[in-house]
Amino acid sequence: MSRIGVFICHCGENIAGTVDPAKVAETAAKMPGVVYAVDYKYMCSDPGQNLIKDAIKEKKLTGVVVAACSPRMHEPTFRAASAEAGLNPFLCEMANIREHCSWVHEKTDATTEKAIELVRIMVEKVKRNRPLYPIKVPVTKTALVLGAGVAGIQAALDIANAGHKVALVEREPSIGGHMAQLSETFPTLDCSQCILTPRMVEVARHPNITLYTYSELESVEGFIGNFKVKIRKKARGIDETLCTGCGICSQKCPRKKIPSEFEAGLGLRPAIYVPFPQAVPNKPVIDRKNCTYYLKGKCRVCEKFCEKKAIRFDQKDEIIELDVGAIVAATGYDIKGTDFFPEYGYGKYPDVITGLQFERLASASGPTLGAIKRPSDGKEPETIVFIACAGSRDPAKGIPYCSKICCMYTAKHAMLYKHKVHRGKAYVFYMDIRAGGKMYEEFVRRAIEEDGVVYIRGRVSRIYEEDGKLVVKGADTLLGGEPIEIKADMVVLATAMVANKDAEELAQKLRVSYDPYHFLSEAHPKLRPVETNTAGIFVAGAVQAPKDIPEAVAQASAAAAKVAALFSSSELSREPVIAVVNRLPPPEYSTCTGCFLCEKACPYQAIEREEIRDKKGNLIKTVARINPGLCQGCGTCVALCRVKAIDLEGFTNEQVFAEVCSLG
Amino acid sequence: MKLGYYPGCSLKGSAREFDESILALAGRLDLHLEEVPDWNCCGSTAAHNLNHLLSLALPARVLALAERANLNEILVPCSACYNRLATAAYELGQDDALRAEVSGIIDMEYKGTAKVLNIIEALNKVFAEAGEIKIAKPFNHKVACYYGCLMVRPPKVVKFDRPEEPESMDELIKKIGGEPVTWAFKTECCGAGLSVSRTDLVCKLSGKIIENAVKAGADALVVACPMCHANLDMRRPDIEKFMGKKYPIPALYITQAIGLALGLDEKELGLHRHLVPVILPERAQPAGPEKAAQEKPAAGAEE
Amino acid sequence: MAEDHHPRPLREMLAERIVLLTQESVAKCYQCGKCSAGCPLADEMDYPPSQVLRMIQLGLPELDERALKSLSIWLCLACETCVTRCPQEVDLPKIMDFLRQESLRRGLAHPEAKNIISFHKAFLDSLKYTGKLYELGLIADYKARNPRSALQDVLTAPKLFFRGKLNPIPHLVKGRKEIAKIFERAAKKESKK
Amino acid sequence: MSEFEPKIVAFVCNWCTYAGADLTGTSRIKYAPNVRMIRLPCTGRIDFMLLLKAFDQGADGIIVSGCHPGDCHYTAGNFHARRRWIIFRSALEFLGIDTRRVHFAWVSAAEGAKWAEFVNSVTDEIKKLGPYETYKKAVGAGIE
Repeated sequence: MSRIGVFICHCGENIAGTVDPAKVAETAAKMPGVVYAVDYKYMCSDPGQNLIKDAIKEKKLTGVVVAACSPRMHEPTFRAASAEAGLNPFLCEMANIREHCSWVHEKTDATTEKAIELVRIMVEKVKRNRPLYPIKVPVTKTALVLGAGVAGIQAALDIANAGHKVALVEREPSIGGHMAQLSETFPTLDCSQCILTPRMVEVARHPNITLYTYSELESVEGFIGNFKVKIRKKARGIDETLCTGCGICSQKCPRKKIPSEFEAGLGLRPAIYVPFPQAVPNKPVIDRKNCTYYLKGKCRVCEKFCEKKAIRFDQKDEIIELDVGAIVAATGYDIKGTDFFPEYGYGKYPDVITGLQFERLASASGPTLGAIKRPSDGKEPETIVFIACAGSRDPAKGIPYCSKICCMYTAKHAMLYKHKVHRGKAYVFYMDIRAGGKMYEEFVRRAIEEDGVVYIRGRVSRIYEEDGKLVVKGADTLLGGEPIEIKADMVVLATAMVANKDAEELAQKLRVSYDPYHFLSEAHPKLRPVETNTAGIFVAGAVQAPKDIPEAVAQASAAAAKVAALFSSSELSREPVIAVVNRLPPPEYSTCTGCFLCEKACPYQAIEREEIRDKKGNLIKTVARINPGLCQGCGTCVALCRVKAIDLEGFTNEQVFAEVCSLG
Repeated sequence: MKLGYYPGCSLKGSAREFDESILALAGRLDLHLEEVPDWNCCGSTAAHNLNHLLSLALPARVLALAERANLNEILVPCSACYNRLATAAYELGQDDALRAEVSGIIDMEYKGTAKVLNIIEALNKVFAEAGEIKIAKPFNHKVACYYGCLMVRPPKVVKFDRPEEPESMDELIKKIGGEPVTWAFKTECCGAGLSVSRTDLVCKLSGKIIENAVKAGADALVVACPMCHANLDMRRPDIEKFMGKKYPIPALYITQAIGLALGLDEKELGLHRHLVPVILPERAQPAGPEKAAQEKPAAGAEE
Repeated sequence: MAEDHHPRPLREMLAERIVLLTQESVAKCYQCGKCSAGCPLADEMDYPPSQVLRMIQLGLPELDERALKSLSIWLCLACETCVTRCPQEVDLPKIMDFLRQESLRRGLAHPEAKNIISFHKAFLDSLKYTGKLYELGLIADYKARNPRSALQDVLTAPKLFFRGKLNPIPHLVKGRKEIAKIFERAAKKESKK
Repeated sequence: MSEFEPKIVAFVCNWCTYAGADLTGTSRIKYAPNVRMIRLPCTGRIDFMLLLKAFDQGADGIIVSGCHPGDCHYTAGNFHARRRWIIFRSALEFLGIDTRRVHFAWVSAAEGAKWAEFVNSVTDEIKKLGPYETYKKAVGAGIE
């Protein structure tokens, strides 16, 4: 027999102004199961809370209803109070007679009548409440970081330095990502590799970081604190333990004319190669698509010359299984090529290049050792044109959004060109200059005022070749849209920053949502920028949206902080408001018939299949089981279950129907 | 193969050699052309400049007549007419209310079933059906294929192979043993509509086109539009005056080029009607036959 | 467009009439200038295409009028280059067609556009009666309207004639009555816009 | 008995509509006192037998309100609710239940005013329809 206490709050005049608390208390006292009902000026005040605590002790209450403001306001307060008095906090409910009653209705009997019914509803519910206990989930204190560009590296280092293990996975043969390809970085013009390579080395040396290069995520299972992931370690074709990285294999490899990915196609590499000199790890891979041995079945020159006998032509991909507690996705971005612009020659002009290619030209370690030479004939361009928004802000042919970094790197490119080719002429066609950021606007102004880069406000309609020059047909909208024709030697397109081709696939593997452009979605655009809608999975860098280096690094550190917080205790506890599938003694075991309609409906893949077997191990029946770690308690499965085998703690069918019945 | 045929006004007048060469080809490639009965002018630039509804109604009448005559595919050689008809079909296809209104204006129901083909599409169809074409006299010349505006733009209406630097005409030229040059003005505007009223502008635009073709080393300009031809051929004296420079390079219709390759007679193809005499320099090493041979798979691929 | 039969005041904002009668929104244009950059005649125009559009975007009567008075709208060749390359897919040629017709409705056409317009008019008039273009007649008519152009083409015309490119007699459409009707109806409806 | 005061039961989700109704309160927007709110984690939790139960208990009208499409706190619960309702509606109609008495809405946590308007409009409509006698007769359960 339940013993419910009802506590009606005046909230000063806020409730008492339109509702008659005394009458509510009086009527509540008569409700079946209610042993005590009282009204008080401010229930949330200390004396108010003591009133409740004392009543719980003296009246041996089995349930408490506080009729006051919205539970979204003070439920924690009163549940804590109940707990202090030794009552399970989930046996305390609130009737919202302020926001839903006194504040929205006139001072009439109807209003008091409504307050009474709201109380009755809650009384009927709380009678059927069961004590609940927070769910404890163990946490594996190892983080998986996907992608070892600057964001991934930063996240990995921060987590590792917080004292946790990190598995860092990179699909390319070396870590470093796009940043390793850059020449100098805006707005400080410090050399990209000079600031990045120390971090790369630190990653390689860090005792808490295990590096998986030339590896990709195969699959993810489990939930926050308890993910099981499979990593595919692609066959490098060498024994990394033996290889010293001496590089003789690359020198001797007869196939040397393969366009280098790292050089953005402007340089060449052999079939067995290390992407760039500072690569981490400094171990080669065999490019099986281009290796003579794999194509023709003979050659093996590298094998002959390798003193350590480290070449392994028969090496197979390896699948590595890891248990991790959190995942940081930092797989970065891709850029559109020059080939999708009909009006810019469908990429057929060798001297129309992308911004990334220009970075390689300008890089001291690049194919031209930092000299600006045009790809077609290696001549130094006397006139160069930069085109911003090449694909960005172009719903018709490109992408509608702004790629964010182009304004800055275009200014940088023009500046670098002027520094290297003093007498050269540099023009930038732009629509707007978006230089929001510390020292950014100043940087752009410097390019214009000190380095004499000419900015022309207008988009380029067409590029074509005539008399060995690239004719750039633009217009200057500041001259009233006057057509401007520039005969250039080289054109650099600030092509759009887009999501990786397989970003969608990654999102699906991770079970996180993504936007129409296939960038991964953050849990909240303002307040949860590094979490995803899947607990325990975080985003860092351009995988979430176009970003420059400072932003990517900041977000990476933020994600690392979130991971560290998650790892700060060996267990995490969650609200016990989750679904459960009933269990009965044999021979039923459960009313669940195993139709698994719920399985498809569950947004969190929280429904598992449990096989019930007899002692001999023969399968008796397969029933649904809800993973308490994954379930978020939406109750969709409950409503869906035809046989009412599933119920939602805190909102059980019994409770909800009782609430409805109390209206009768 | 049978196609509806809408020659349009210019092919019955200033561009009759286009008409003649098409009919000559048709004879040779067993293409049966059935003229749209009692067709009228498409309204051309004038109509869509001055009266939107008229610019839809005039083509709509032509299309409706074609529908009545059960011609569901109509060859429209003149790019200008082709563009007007295609645009009308497109706009009326988008908006039923408008279609009803226009049907009212022309006193005929326009259903929107008739499909218009430009000359390149039609030729590709014919070649595809003919399979192998016997090249009597490879058109062994360096050719600047000039597509102009109205056959390739706007993409959402005409759906040509590609809006910038199209290729299908170059492919045809290769098929007949010619050598298309890469040049920059394939789809630049010649000044079309202003031919009479602002000849000065036409000279400027067409001048640039001829200049670029010559620079690219072309022996001949090949066109698919009477307007373009008028400006590049008839206007040549004005252009030469404007540019202060002589341009002997002839401008042929694609159909004439093909005709020559198939060994048709020059008169039959109306070459004598050009203002700029069609004199093509003989070229050494007839790259023609094997070029044509190479193209066979391509021809197959088009079926 | 079918619902626009009733006359409406010509004074309302041009941008609104454009949306109403061509379903094109000038607000889509973000003034990148690509149309002006690619327009074959931009340098001949008093205002390059992007500027004409800009005037209309502001929605000020005096600028609306300036756009309608511009020579640019008459020089536009409808070569469709702009719309083919416009990142925002603004159908400028369609808008230009509208502006020309509107400028005639309001009697604001640029004086220098006189012979362009009279050529178009001559063209349509000859159509109205023949149903097909009668080039010789057209040229004659056009020259009658523009005495200044009388000497133009006197050298070319005979050449064409002797090459059989100019027909002395017009081709006539049988359904000439229908054609005339089409002209009347269309004119009536357009004038009501 | 003066004017007929309908009894309306509202099934609302905790994250959007319940919070929205809270906002109606904090912004002191007045609305008809006829509605009784049942708080659920998500409209996806709503078992439509609850609606029948509510009618059973003498409800004259029912409101089901949750997050806007795409805003569901649980990503898709509100869609499940909608889909299930489409099926359930025909069932109700088959049973001869007046579906004009069941109202759906999307009210976000920011739409306090909308909630008030919605409740008022539903109340007015139910008033027009009058008390749900037919149901009461149908189930033969005379409620007060």
